[in-house]
Amino acid sequence: MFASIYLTSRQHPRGRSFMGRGFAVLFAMVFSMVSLLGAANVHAEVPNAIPPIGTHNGEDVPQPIEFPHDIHADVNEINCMYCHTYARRSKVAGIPPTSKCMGCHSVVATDKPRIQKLTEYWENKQSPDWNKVHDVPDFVHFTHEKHLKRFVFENEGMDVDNVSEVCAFCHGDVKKMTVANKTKPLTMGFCVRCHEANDGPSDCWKCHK
Amino acid sequence: MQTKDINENIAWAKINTDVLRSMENPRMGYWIAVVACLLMVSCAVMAEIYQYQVGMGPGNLNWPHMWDLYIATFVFWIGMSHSGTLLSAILHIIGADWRKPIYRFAEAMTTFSLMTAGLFPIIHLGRVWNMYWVLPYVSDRGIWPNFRSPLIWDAFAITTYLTSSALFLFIGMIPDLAICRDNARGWRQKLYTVLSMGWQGDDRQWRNFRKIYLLMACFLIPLAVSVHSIVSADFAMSIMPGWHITSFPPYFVAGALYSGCAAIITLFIILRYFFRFDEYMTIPILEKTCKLTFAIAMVWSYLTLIEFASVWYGHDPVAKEALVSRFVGPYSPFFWLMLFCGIIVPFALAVERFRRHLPTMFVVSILLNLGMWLERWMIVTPTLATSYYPFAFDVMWPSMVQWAIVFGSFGWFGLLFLIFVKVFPCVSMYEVKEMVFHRRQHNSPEIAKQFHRRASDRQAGDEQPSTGGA
Amino acid sequence: MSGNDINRRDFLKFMGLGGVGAATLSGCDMPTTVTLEEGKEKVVSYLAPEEYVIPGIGVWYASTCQQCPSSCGIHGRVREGRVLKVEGNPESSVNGGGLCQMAHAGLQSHYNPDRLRKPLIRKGGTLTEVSWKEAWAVVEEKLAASDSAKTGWMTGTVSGHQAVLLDALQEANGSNKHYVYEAINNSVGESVNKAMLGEATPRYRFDKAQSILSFGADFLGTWVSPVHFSKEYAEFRTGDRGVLMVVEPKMTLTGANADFWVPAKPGTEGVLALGIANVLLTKHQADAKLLPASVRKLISEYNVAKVTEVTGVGGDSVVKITNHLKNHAPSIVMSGASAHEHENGYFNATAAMVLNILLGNVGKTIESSGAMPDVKLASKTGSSSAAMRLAADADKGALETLFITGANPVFTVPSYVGLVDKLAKVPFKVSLTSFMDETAALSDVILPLLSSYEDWGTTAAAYQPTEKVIGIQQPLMQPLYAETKGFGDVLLDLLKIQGAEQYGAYTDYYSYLQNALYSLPASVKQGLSDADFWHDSLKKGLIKVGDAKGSLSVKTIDLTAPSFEDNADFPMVLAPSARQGLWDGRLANIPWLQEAPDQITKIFWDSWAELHPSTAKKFGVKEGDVIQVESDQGSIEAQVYIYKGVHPDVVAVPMGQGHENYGRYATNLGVNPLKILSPGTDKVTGEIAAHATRVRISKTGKSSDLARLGGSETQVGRKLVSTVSADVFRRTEGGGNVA
Amino acid sequence: MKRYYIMGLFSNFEEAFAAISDIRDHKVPGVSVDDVTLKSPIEHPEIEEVLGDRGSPVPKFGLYGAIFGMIAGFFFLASGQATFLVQPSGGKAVIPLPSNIVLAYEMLILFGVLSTVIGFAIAARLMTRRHPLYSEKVSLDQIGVMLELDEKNVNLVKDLFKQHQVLEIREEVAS
Amino acid sequence: MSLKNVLENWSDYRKTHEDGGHHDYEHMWGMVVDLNKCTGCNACAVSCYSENNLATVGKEKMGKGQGMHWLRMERYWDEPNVGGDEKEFHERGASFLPMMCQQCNAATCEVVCPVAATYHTPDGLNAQVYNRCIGSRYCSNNCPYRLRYFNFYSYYEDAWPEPLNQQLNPDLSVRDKGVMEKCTFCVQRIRTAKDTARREGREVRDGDAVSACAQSCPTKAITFGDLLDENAEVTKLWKFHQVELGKTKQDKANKELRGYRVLEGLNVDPCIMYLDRVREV
Repeated sequence: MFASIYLTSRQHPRGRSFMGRGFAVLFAMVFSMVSLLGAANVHAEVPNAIPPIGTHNGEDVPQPIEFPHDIHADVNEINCMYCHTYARRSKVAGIPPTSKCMGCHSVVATDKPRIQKLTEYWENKQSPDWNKVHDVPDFVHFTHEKHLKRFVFENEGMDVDNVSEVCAFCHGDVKKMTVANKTKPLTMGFCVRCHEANDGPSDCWKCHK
Repeated sequence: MQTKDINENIAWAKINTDVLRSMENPRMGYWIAVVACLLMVSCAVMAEIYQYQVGMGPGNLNWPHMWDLYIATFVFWIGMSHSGTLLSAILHIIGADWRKPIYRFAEAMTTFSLMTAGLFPIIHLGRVWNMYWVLPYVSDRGIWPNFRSPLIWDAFAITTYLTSSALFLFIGMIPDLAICRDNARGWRQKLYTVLSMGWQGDDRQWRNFRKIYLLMACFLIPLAVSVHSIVSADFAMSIMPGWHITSFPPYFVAGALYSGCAAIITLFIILRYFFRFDEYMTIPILEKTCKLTFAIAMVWSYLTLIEFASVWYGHDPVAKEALVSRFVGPYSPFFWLMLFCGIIVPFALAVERFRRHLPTMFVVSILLNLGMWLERWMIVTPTLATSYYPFAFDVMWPSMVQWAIVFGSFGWFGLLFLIFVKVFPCVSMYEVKEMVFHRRQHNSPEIAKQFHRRASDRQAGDEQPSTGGA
Repeated sequence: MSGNDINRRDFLKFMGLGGVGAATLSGCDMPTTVTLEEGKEKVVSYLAPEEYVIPGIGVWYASTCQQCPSSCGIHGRVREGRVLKVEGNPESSVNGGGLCQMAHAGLQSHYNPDRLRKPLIRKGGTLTEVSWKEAWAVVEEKLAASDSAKTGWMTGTVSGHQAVLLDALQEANGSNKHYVYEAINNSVGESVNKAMLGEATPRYRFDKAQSILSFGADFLGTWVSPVHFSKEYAEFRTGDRGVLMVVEPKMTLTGANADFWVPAKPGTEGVLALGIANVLLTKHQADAKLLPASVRKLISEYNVAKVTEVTGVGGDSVVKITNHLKNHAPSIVMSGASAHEHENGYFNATAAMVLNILLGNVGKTIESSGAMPDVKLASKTGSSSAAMRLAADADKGALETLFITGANPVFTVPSYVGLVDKLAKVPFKVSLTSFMDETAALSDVILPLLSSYEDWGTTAAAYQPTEKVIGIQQPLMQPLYAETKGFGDVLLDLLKIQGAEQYGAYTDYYSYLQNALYSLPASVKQGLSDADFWHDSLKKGLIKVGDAKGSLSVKTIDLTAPSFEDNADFPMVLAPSARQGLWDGRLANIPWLQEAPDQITKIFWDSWAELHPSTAKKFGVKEGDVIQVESDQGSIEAQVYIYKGVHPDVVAVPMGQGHENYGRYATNLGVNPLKILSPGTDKVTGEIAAHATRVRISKTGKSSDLARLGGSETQVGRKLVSTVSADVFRRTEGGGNVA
Repeated sequence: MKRYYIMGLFSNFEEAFAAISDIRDHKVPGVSVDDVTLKSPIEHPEIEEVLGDRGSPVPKFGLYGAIFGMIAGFFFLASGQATFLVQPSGGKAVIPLPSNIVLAYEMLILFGVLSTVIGFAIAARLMTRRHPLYSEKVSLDQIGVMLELDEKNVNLVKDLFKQHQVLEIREEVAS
Repeated sequence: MSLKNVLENWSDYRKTHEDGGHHDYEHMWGMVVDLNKCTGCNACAVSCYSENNLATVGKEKMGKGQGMHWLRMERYWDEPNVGGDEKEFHERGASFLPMMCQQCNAATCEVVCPVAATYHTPDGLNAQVYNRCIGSRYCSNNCPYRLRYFNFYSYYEDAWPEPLNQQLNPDLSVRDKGVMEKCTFCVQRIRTAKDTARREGREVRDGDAVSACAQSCPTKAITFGDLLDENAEVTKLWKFHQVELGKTKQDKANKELRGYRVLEGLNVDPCIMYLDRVREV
């Protein structure tokens, strides 16, 4: 964990680092609180990236349909961006449209209760209202597009199939969850440390407008 | 007519009893005062709660009047705080021992007016709940306050000043607290035992005590000066006509000492009257204070005129307009009242008959303080009303919300002070004892001589000293 | 900024992602800056999105603005199914990318909280909400009962296929009672143009002109097509910069931009024009062969001295104007509301046109603008006489059913007409409107219409500079309220009631419109297939239909000298000035426009009375005092604003305020000057003489600060706006040596 | 051999000083003036002349505290500013000297004062238990002369005190 | 260690505005307002209201001077350097002046913010970070143009009754009480332009980013663009009128050229150039 501290307080050209190592000790305190909940997981799969540190145990969020991320992403190894298709093009990742689900589930596993519930939705032409799990304050303008560019598409040596590892930076290991729940703090400190470790922009107006 | 600062034949024991008496069984008047202060404070609290919930709008703050009474009153209270430093530190260093009976409450005033002043920058914030963001704490967000901002300088200066002056007050009180400890019963004794920190008046303690007291005095004087010049920087560092004035730092310092002394006179008279301190807070001491005040008043008046002159001859049209608008603009009545209270009224201090007449002095000192408060208002507001940009010219009159909070701040100050006078000795007993002792020595030189002889030819080791009587 | 080719209805069915949620900087709840509780906000996903719909990314769609009759082309930014912003459509020849404040505020009339969400019908005297079906049943039944030949329509300016359907409907009804009413109109000007040039709306070439003389034509603010004229004004001002001269009783936005602003006694503009003509003839030997002898004789009577005596305009000013006109040729002379709305309004307009003829502008700076190839699509421009006709017809019981849409006559027609009582004689009144207003309040059935951002339609602007276009009005988002319907759809339904079988085929107006566009001549379609043409025109937001260029020729002119008499009890004249922003009051319920200060006085959220300093001195009133303006028809009270932009004999009160029943933002705000107009119409056209009312003013003793933006009327010596002379400008930037 | 604390209370400085100077003049063998502690309600100006000059470390504390405060203050601000680079504002330098100097000045005083106080607390042996022979009279108006000495000298000193009109003598066995 | 950082980059951290500032600017967004074309029609102001979620505050508060007009259309009756105010009428009409934040490069507002909520971005913009602002209002006091506006109330609570709130622009925050705000040169549009450019793998071209006011101006009196872009319209205009950044007084070869910056003598170095109003005199 201390290693991570030194990583995050690494020097950048023209001293572009939020925090000097001088404050590493204080960081140690800040982090240790966070990391009591669990050590930061290191992602070897993602080159040129230092994953953000920090964990959070969010309570379970009830959803109209308990969508099993593990089955889709882990067992069937469906790429995250197959369903969350807007992520690479827009600031929002987007919840897959019901039509997309039906694309498969009109034939696949139609006997499962969840699928029947879904079909029901589809038949009376409505889409379920999902409850937002990863929410940031309204004055934070996070864009998925930019982050995917940095870590996936414009990141040589990065295999797009591993995109889930990049998603995991902020969304935790969704592969292991059924209904996603929040496992990263998503606080400003969380963002800032990652930005500074990975040489992200330090301009306030990048995120706050 | 009394001419001596103090009657040197007061027995030390009497000093103890007199002062300790003042700390006990409060009378009706005291409780009335407390209730009155509580009421004032509650007005302010209600106003602030309303403002907290609704926003700064109800205070009638508007574009371009972003600051008004809050900042003016803030400067006023900061100014008030300078008196204590003046009396205890400066006069201590130059060895004017007439300060001794009165510096204690002056210092208390310093601390409490700072505690009052400190509230205003917080009150005037649009988002009070985020006020801690001005502190330079290390957060994992990696953001810092903007150290260029004079408001941050204020934060630093005020905390420093508050810490130092509170410590100064406390350190200076330790021997007296020991006295209290030795005479008190019950909770008071417990309290004083803790506070007096095991003071037993042996020579080691006294020796270090003298050193630290002198040293802190030395620290406090430049601090006091810097604090108020920093407060003046809030204005002088801006580019606003009527604010961006070179002579502001000394001007503010002078104004601060001025209002401080005026406040001392007020409290002097009040305490003397209520606690029957006629033997300690004597007319001659009052007179000396008045003379000092008069001198400072003249300095201030001079700087005021210099400010006008410098703007006038500086010949910056915009700055000139701002100045003229103060003289003839919508706020001019208050401006002229300020000049009257600040420059004309103090001449009453020059007249001995007035100086020795307590009621007159009371009224005068109140007027001076009024003048000083108006001065601050007349610095803040007219500039906002007329500045570089004609389209933004505007006249704004503060609403009840602002007035209530300003009003309440006096209650808050009074409350702190009332508590102080009953819990702590508001006259420094040990120093009055010193004072009396010195006067005695001074008036009976032969005793002193004896000491000198015995000290000088000690190896001669001749006859036993004849004991001079105290 | 690309529109897209899809079936827009389907697209608009989709709910937006994240629903309604603009970011809010929550102040008091500190936690928001740290973490947020999960599962608080909802995320609604699409049912079946189109490829190009990317949540979080705005798409621009073209449409046409309906805020005022000049119908500019707009682009609307749509994100997650909500329209967020409108901008000018650069392709539109009307406004070419620019927009006025009223157009921007279209958003707030679309999202207005006071929009009617359900139909209302009058049950026992009070209007009560019912379902559309129920309301429509009432309409059907009433129509069946009534004599369809006695069906009247009062509308605002209508054009395009709505106009086509409306005509068809009235035809089916066998009725010709269509009253096109606009309180702010150029009807006098149009009739004069028609009479003298043979074209109601010729094209004014400001870009070509070197000098403009305007008799109260506020072409930058409220006259005909403000945004278009602003665009041309910019060209007029660049290069070898032209000179703008304005003659009007009260400074309008145009006057505020004039190089030379002259107030003339109200109504005497024509005389001033003749005076200028006189100077032209005597000093500049202008060629007057186009003018009949009678006119020349009349002109010769009006020498400078007499003109000064009648108009109160100094002789030097007359000469100055003339010289400018002469030295900066070619020129344009125009006349507008404050010159038209008099009993001798026609005379004033004619006199202005006479100047054009004398200066040889006709054909140079005043060109023929041709006509719509398909006349049925052409715009039906409004007039105020229409309201008088309506009142008369209603009075003599010629109307059994009256449909009112796009107009609020009860608010804008002077009270002396007694329109309220006369309308009471019409047994069945239907209002087609999005808002409850004074007129709707009187009707028996109110059918809420879709907003202009939800509805389909086509519009042909009355004033069209280059080749004629039809503006496409396409929905920018799905309707907010289920119980509302488009104007076109209502017309179709009515037609179906009338059993006009050729319309039975169309399920809704959308299909009708699509079909109508398909059936446009191939020349218009530029050889595109129907579908492509449809998509293309949706994308552009307009259809170029080409034009039949005509040519202008000076027709017969005849002038009769007017006479002016003073009125001792009512020494002053009321100028109910139109204000760009609230228009004729129809936009008064839009907070943006109420909060945007008036361009001249910088007063917001209120009415005011403008006085000249000398007048104010005479009556001993100062700024902010409340004065009473009294005519023989009643009186109004307003705060005084004093400046040197108004004629000393004139008190100017803007129109648009003083609503009694028009939404939360407009009701009980300010006063309505139109209410106290005294009887009088233009002798020739019968237009209401709104600028001719004689009034007297008196102090009420009340006084308060004006609700006005800005602390100073002057720059107090700072160099904020610095002015250079036109000569310098021409030296440095004239003749095309620009960056 | 037992050690004793002994304290004599005098009515005024003269007598007390007289007693002390006798001790200094070795009137009592084996008792030096350095064992003498003087307890008084006020500080006598010429006290050094009697007890000899006993120095005080407090000023050093003040000095070092001040120096530390200034330097640490400046670099604390500077490194804060240097690591918070979104801050460039108003065309001013990232590390602006005027403001940093002002703030360093405040830090100088703050730390100066704090360390002075700490120094005082240490040097003056504050927050230690009061001496068993402490007497309230000292805080009132009497002067105490206290010695620590061997049993054999106790009576000699008592006599000495008595010579100088001592008002009261207290003694206690030192632990 | 950051102390090392301080010492290593000392000279860099000591750069001031006169030395070209600490940033190596990527863009320098600037504007030209031609007062000869401006008719004072207010379209820009309302466009700004709709683009930037500006709250309408109603008659009473607006009258008290608590309005939120980021872009205010000013109107003056006098013509200081032409004279003629003593005439009986305002013969040369009014002087209109659209006033929005001047995005000063040496902004006095930035210096005094206690929490650095306002600072200078690498785009040469004068940023205001709403969620960092604590509402000391010092910036507004120190703005010579008085172009900063404060949320004296929670305006958003009653400025957008349902469904008006559906019009709010999700690209920027809606401000709550106690926060200072001001014209941002439509930073959200600049951001969109940059993103699009990046998506298409190219540099930002002139005209990609247009502020709401510039876009809606009927007479195109307002030109917006990047002053570092040689081909940008603004840059050309600034060149043509021989106005340069970083000067307190423009020494023009041709004194008759119209370009000037309001109150530029104050050395705040605004990024908006105004062109003189022109009249026949």
